[in-house]
Amino acid sequence: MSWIVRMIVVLPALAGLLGLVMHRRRLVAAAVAVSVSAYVMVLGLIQWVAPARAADIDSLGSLPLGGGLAVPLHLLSDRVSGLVSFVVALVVLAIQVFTVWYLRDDPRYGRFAATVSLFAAGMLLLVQAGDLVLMLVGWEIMGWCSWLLIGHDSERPAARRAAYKAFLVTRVADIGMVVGLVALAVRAGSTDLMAVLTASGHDTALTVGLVGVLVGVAGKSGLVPFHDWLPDAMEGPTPASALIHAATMVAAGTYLVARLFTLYAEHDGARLLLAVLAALTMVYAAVLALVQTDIKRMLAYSTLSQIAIMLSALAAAPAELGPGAGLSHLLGHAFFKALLFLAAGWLSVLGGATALAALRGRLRPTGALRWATGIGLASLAGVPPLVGFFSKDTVIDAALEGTGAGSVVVTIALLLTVALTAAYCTRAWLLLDTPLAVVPPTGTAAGPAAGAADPAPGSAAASPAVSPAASPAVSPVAQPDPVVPAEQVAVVTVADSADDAEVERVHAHGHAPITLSAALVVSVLAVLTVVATLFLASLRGGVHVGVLTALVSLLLVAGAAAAVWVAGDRGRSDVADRVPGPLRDRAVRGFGADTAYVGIGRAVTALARLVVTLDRDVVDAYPRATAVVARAAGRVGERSHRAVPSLSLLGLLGGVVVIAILGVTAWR
Amino acid sequence: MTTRDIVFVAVGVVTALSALLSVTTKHVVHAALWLLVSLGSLAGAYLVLGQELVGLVQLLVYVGAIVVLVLFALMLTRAPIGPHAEIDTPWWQRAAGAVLGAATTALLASLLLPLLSGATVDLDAPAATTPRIAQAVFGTWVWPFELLSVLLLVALVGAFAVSRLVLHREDPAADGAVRRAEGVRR
Amino acid sequence: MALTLMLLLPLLGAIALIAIPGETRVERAIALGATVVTAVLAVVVVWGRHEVDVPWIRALGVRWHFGVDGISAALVLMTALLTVAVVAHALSGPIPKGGTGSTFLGCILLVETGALATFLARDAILFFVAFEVVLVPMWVLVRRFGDDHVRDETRADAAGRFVLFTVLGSTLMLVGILLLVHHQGTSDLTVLADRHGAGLSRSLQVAIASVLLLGLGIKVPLWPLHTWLPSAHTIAPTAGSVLLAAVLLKMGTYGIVRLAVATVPVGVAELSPLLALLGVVGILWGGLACLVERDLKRLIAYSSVAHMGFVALAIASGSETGLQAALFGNIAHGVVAALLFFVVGDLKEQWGSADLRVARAALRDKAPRFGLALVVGLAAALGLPGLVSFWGEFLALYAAWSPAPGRPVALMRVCVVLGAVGLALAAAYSLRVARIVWAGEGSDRADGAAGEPVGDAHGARWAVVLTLVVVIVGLGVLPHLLLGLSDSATSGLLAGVGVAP
Amino acid sequence: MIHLALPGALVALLAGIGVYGVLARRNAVLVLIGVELILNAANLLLVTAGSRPGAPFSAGPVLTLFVITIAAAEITVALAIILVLFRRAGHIDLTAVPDLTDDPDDPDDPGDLDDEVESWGTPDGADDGTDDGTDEADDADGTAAPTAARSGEGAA
Repeated sequence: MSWIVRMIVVLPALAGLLGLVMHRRRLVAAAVAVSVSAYVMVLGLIQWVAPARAADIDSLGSLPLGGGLAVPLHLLSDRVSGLVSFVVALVVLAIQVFTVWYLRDDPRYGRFAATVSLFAAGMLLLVQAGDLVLMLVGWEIMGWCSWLLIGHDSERPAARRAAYKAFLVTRVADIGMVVGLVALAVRAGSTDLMAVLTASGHDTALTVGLVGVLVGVAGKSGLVPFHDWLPDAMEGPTPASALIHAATMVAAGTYLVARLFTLYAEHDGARLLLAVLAALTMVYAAVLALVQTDIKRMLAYSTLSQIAIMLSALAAAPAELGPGAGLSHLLGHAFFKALLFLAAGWLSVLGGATALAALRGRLRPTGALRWATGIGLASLAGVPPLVGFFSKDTVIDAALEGTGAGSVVVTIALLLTVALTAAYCTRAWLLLDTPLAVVPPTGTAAGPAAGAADPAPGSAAASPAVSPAASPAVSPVAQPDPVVPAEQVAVVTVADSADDAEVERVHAHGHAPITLSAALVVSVLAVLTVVATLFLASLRGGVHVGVLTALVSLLLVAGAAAAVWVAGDRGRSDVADRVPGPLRDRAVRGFGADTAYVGIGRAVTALARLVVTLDRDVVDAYPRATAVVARAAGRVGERSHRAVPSLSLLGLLGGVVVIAILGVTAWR
Repeated sequence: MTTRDIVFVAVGVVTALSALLSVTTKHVVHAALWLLVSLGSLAGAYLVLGQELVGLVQLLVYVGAIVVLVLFALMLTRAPIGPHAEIDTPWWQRAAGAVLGAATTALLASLLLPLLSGATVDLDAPAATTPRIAQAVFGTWVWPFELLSVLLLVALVGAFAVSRLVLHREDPAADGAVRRAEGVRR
Repeated sequence: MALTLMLLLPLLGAIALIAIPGETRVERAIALGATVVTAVLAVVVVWGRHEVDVPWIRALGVRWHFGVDGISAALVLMTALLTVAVVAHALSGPIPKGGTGSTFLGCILLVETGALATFLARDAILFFVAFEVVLVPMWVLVRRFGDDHVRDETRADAAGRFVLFTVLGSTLMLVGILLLVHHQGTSDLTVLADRHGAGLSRSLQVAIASVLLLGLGIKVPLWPLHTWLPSAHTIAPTAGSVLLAAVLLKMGTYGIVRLAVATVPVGVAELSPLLALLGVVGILWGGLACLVERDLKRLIAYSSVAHMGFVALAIASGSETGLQAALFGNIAHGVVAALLFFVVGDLKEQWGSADLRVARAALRDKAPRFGLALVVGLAAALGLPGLVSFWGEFLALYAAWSPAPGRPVALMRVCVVLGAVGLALAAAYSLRVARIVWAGEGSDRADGAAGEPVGDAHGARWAVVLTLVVVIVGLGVLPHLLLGLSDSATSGLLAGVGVAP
Repeated sequence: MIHLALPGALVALLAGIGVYGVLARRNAVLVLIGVELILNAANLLLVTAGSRPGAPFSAGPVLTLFVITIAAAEITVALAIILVLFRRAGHIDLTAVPDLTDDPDDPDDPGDLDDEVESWGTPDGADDGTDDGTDEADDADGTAAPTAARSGEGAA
């Protein structure tokens, strides 16, 4: 068993390394990436279903540290980690297969696939880790790989910026993570998970640790103050988005909190904080998802909302129920979100754009894709036989069972979110599926910039014409001199993502017709979305649906869907158009969160400039002052030695005589 | 007060007086000549002290060579003939010099006189000092002696080289321009 | 025997090289041969834990005492191996202008001699002598072989700053050593560590520790004493920068551990709040300066200030984990800074300057090998787990959170939080560099020569860079190797039971 | 019989007079006369000490001989230097403020020393031929004749 666990962690890393070495040979890179993912998936399956003990602890070799700290580098293998790693490996495999098609013309495919493998290694390490340090390792590796993946198309300034923003925001949140983990480790005297969970005493350290870890989780999972990096991360290729959003990076926070659940369950303050953040995020993100003009950004906001739902389960569930509800939503979400993203990628290739306005009605003529998207959206909305329904209702049920202020907040937010989720899913479906009227309502089309993307049929041919028209809006006109303005050299660059929201992000290197394997992958994910509830059943507390809650949520879903149906005139118009223009525009831009980030960045840059000035003029003053004084003294000394020879001789002899007199008198 | 004492005092007075004159006279050349007298009478003092050889060498080297050299130097440097007020430093510096000289004398006297007071030496017994000195020079002191000859040689060559030395001075302006041009090239 | 040979070989090589006039092929063979054999001997010496101990200056009781222990082993290995890399790198390209190649190589070998002797010295006076040996060749490297694109005055200024700062530092250190030796009656570091400050009054310990820390802090460099570093790094040739960052700075921290912590523990404990504070200010200061710094080499120099801040913080914690973290951080920074300076030095050689304002072709596509090395170096600089720097920094934060008894806990914890902020700053500046140089921010407006792709690394230079990348990843994945070396030695050092060989 | 206090007193006198001579003269040659007096004082002291009974190795007279020789060497070199000074500055007045500037144009250039050493190294003939050649010829002429004249006067 330990062999399998180690292989699960090590193999993807090796695949990443090999892929990096072999990145020029496309076929080899693809073969390595896909076959290793498949193998790891099989290993994950074995780990999940193998009839083993409840938990199995293995070590990578404890660190030889002399002090009071033990770093055993344990790997903890149990049902939960088995199931999660199986699902992660499955999603990764799907993404790898899909990528072979999606990036078939991209010269950087090899490196992309290798990075995805490394990313998977990071996530699997986090999943298998029974040690805080290993968790942090996996956590940060994912952050770094997300930087590489989001910035994959580094020719585009928006992609560079988004990658930078994503890593920086999560890294700032990781300040809390590192401090929190250090505090927890100090409290236990060890970084072993079991020791941390069973340690007692040191309430301050516990509070700092739990809150710190929460801050870190909020960063990676996109809870409210840190949420804005996630929609921007859509600048990466769609498979990367699927990877980041479905099962790995943003969900890692949930898994981490679930692993530490026993600590959180007994600490009301940290749980309340988590509950408030999650509640705020899920409603806020769902509202924003409703008005988005870009399908990938819409999915990104829906991810924010769904991740908050998972975390809310952990914040509200009673201690005896365990983290099962959150994990179950994590797994369910992994299936349908991966499905939705891959479908969106497929659709964007067909439509040549990701803007909803450009994709209107393009779903209708496609067969499998239409079904897959439908299943995905339905699952997201929480339609009964699909996995989304079960996992979501499990969360609601867990929240209802909880006590305290946190669960109340969470329950209210959950019910609101259920309705909002159904609404935006319906809207998306209607927009994508309803065939266009003969005269498209361009005048009232969403947002001012949407007019640029002409939703006329045959836009696959039109999109190359659109892209250059849109790109000047993104990057300033090239200047003749090669010197970058100082503003660009500094950390912060002007916010351009908001203007970018409407720009198509489709990859020029993806227009070939879909291959069978890629289509098959999407279909398999769709099937799994239907049946995945069976997987969840093996999880303790994984599926727990009360009749009342199911009824309430069904009513909410149906009501919201019907409302959208009516308000959107059966899909012939966009519901979001009913929102006043300026307000909607602001909502599309995320209500200026980006501006706030830029403001913070500017403040830090200003501080940095101050530091450089101080370094040059104040701290450096003392050596320079010393130099000036020394030089002046030297000059004075030199001048005094340029005297008339006979005078100098007089002085010299006078001195000699004086010294001699002193010597003689002393000798006496 | 023995005879030798008296003779020494006489010679010593001549020595000291001529030395004093040699440093105070206003004639440049007279200074050299008074030095001649002083060194010569010092040779006499050596004789009185019973060191014939030293006295002889003193006469030969100092009186015969060095003073002549000094005279040559004076001529080569176009020393003025006749009394000349400007060979001396300003009065205050001379006063300071006098004080310092007196202080030196006082210092040395205060050291030497107690040390040597009462010490007498009998020089009347005939003693062949020269052979002893010859033996010492070529026996005990032979290595320093050889070194000394090398030193003399080096000094001669050095003096020759120094007098041939040409202090090289180009036109400063042109030099600077060249250097600046080089700086630009660098 | 092997130890003596190891010290003598680079010295003889250096003398031979400096004696050789002009350019011949012999000098290359001598330099490479001497360094490679020295590196092999270093491995042998570290493996066998060799020791040499004979009387040297009897009148002063100074002994010719060299030896390896867990604290110095990794540093010795790193110095010997990195010098091979430096020499191989220097030989595979043009020797910097300013003098003959043999002088250049000779200076490198002299620096190696001094550094090895410093790390091996077991006698305080000997330590000081070895410490000083490094100075002059390093000055030559900066002054004569420095960046020839700047004015001569700039070079003179940088070299002068370097020399004056470090000489001031070592003078203060000498005062501290003399005080210590005078009061303890011996200069043998093993004996001094055994006594562990016994027989010295508290105030005396504080005085000695403050002089030693001040002197060595210049070399580290601690925060307000760091202003010599950026200019020296910017001007120095690649070899000089690498040696400066990877070897010379380490001598400062090593000296603090070996000279101050081991011999006057009470004094160091008394001063550790200040040390921690300066370290943290250095972390933040360096990180912030890197955010707007425009010269790439200066930027790496400031990041060195930040990284050495972590080491200072770890030492200030006074715990065993802290010492191990400090030693680990030392090695990590040495390797990472070496890699970055190799890459940036090569880029500067091709670009003519390392100015970030000039828009240039993206390395990612135009020079993928440099790109890879740069990205790995930057990732390591920001403390990415799985790479070598992470362990030093994480353990430093851990150690500072739970310092040894007697340290102000609250202050240290504030320092930890600020240090973690420094980690975020490190991410910001590393990615800023990556975004500009690797991903090519502004590369669309690069025209003329700036838009041309640079020649990629190849041959020996690629081998050097690749080796460093492998070491960075390898030690990051398997920190056991390095931590195992220093494990028992640090506990011995802290407990004052002598340094286990 | 002789009382050694007498030569001792003479030593002190001579040294003091020598010191005064060194300090009271502007002419460099006359300063040298003062130096000679001091040297002779030292010689006399050596002889005096050497003539005390029991002085070993005949050190007194022998060292005196040595000092006389050394003095000869010294004065040769000193006079040569004075001659050079005279040729360069046109006087041998020690109270004049000396001109010590090496190169008024660029006093801080570290290359100066190198340049000067290089120019010392060059043989006279090469580039300095015109300038210095005439100078030397001038000196040669100028020394021969007046020396004879002045030595005659001096003798008179």
